[in-house]
Amino acid sequence: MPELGKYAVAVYGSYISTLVLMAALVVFVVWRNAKARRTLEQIEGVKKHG
Amino acid sequence: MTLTVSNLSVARGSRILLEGVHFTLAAGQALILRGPNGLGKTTLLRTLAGLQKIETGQVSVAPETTVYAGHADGIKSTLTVRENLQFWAKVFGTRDIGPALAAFDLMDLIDRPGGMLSAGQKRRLGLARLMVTGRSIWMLDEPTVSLDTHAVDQFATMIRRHIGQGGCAVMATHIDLGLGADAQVLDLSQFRATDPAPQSSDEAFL
Amino acid sequence: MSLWQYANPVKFLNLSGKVLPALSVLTVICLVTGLYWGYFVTPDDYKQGSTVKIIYIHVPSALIAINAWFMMLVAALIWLIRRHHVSALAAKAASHVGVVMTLIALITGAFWGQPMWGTWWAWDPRLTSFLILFLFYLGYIALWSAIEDPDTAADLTSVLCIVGSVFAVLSRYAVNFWNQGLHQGATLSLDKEENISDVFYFPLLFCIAGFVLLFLVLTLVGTRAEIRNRRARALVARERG
Amino acid sequence: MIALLIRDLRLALRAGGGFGLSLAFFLIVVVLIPFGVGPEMALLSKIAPGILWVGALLACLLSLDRIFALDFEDGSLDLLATAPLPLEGIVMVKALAHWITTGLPLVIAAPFLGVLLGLPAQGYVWIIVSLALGTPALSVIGTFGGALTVGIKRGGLLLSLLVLPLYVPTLIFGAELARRGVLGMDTTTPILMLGGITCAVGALLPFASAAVLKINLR
Repeated sequence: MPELGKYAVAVYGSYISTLVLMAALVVFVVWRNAKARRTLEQIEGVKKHG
Repeated sequence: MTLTVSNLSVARGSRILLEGVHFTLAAGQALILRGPNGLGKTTLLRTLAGLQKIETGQVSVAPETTVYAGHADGIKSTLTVRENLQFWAKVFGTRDIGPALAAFDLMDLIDRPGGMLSAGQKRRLGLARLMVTGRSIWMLDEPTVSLDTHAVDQFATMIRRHIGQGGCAVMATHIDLGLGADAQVLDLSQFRATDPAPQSSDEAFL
Repeated sequence: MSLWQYANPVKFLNLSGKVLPALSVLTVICLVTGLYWGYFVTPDDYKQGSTVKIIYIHVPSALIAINAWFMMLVAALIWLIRRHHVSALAAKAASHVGVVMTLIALITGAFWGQPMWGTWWAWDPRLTSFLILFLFYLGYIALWSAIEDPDTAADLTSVLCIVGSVFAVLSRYAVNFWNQGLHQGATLSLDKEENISDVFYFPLLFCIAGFVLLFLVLTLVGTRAEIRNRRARALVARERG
Repeated sequence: MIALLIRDLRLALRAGGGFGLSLAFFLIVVVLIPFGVGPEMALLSKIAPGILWVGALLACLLSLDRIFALDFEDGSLDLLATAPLPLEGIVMVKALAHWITTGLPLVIAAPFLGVLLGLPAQGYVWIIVSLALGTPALSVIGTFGGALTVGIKRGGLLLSLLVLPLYVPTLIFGAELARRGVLGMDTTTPILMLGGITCAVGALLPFASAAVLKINLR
């Protein structure tokens, strides 16, 4: 690990908050897509049987 | 002045309600739309009045010659009957509100604020508005709601006079106005969209 | 063959489905390389010390924040002029990525500003402009979610996006006039010689590429979700009829 | 058009029209600020132009949702849209009526509230000038916001969220003009910018407002 010196708070803070936000964004987008896919498959499945 | 509608489809939200609607209305005629609730009578009238998009088909009439009266009368509760009516007269570039007031017995109420009117009086004022617009084709959505028999008679007289002067009226109503041969009746059930096709904008996704 | 054929939702789904796996892998490679290189390999700056490492997320996220809005503007114009549904939905998907990127740029900026300028926040023109951009994103997203009819929502948000863009530029100018700030000039520019040194430059390029790719991937996935939602809606409408 | 203007003004003046409400709101905001920041006249007179501008802006915001919502609810908007008036004209008249009933009273009231904040003597003219020049832009932008949210139930909060970022340039130049005027600095740039914004917004935004209104009515 590189030595961050007196600026550790700033660098860690930036990276951690970025990772958290980015992870949240990715999870949100992927989850939304998965939900949409499930809903759609359900509807299309219903249509095929009915 | 004729109103020709051919192969018209109308939609509410993302659903087509009526398709292939066609009729011709000559000057001095009235058309009465019939059909169960939710069929699309209001949507058709709004489309004819130019308030909603035409999905497909043609309407031969310019929106500048039509006037629409819907469920809401657009009456301001803090303005008096006279002010309400005079406003619309000015907007449509006409002057005389006397005949319109007389036709619906509104003379006695002339200085009463709109908020103090009963539902039937409001409706009478809303119908009187049609007369001050000076336009020839009237689109009326359930015009007789909350009118008593006397007021319905007044309304029928007004319609008769209007079409007698060469005007047209398209209205959705279940009441027989005694218009006789001047009125066609159109049952809209025959135009109910058979394939419950989605609005054209949804098609891209199917 | 025209580019516009991919404006067809089904074709778009097929094509984006094919491209996405490779694009995702490339995104991860770029991001990991750039961030590892930047974080572990590069030395500290002689003036700014280790805080220079923040540049690898601050600059790319700020870049995306602005360009996502720009993309939304183009998409809005395409929707209003050519009525391609994918365009409007892509703008919606991009706004979700854009708002988070704006937030990241603001937060990393605050973390960087604290040791360098001695304050978490300053009403500096650049910072203020980004804050205003953030508000524009919020309004845009709120308007999308407030309107039920998808086409009406697309129309209204597109107009808002165009009007908002004009006002965003105006705000930028106004804010510049209002306060000459602390923030340094643009880090990367094509016409200036005194860019940052190569040591920081190359990992930064990787990070920018990674962020751009990430934006693309997330926007594509988001657009796919929107298309699926619209399709589900259209099918339900047809079933009910 | 004139008939519509007269009607809107009359509606605003009659009971329930909300006329005077924003004026009272403006008063309260200005009175509350000293409670928040302390009674030091030196500080208050320094921030007085800013307070007056932010107060005027908030008071203006308060009445925006009435511009179209009332007409939309009682059906008049449908009837107006089918009347022989261009929608752009309707929008402009609505903005003008809003300015006359909200903006103009704020401009007139601002100097009196300036007394409460210890506004320096040379500042009164500039407060009036900057508000008179800037509030029309606030009304026009607000009308756009109102047209955008007319079909949305409980759209008031959303309206604020959409309109406030659009208010930023006007606020900056308006408050800057007043501030510079108070300090006796050169006011050319902000006065030109503020006037420019008002003219440009008044000339172009009604088209956007009419377009979104049309979308919302269909």
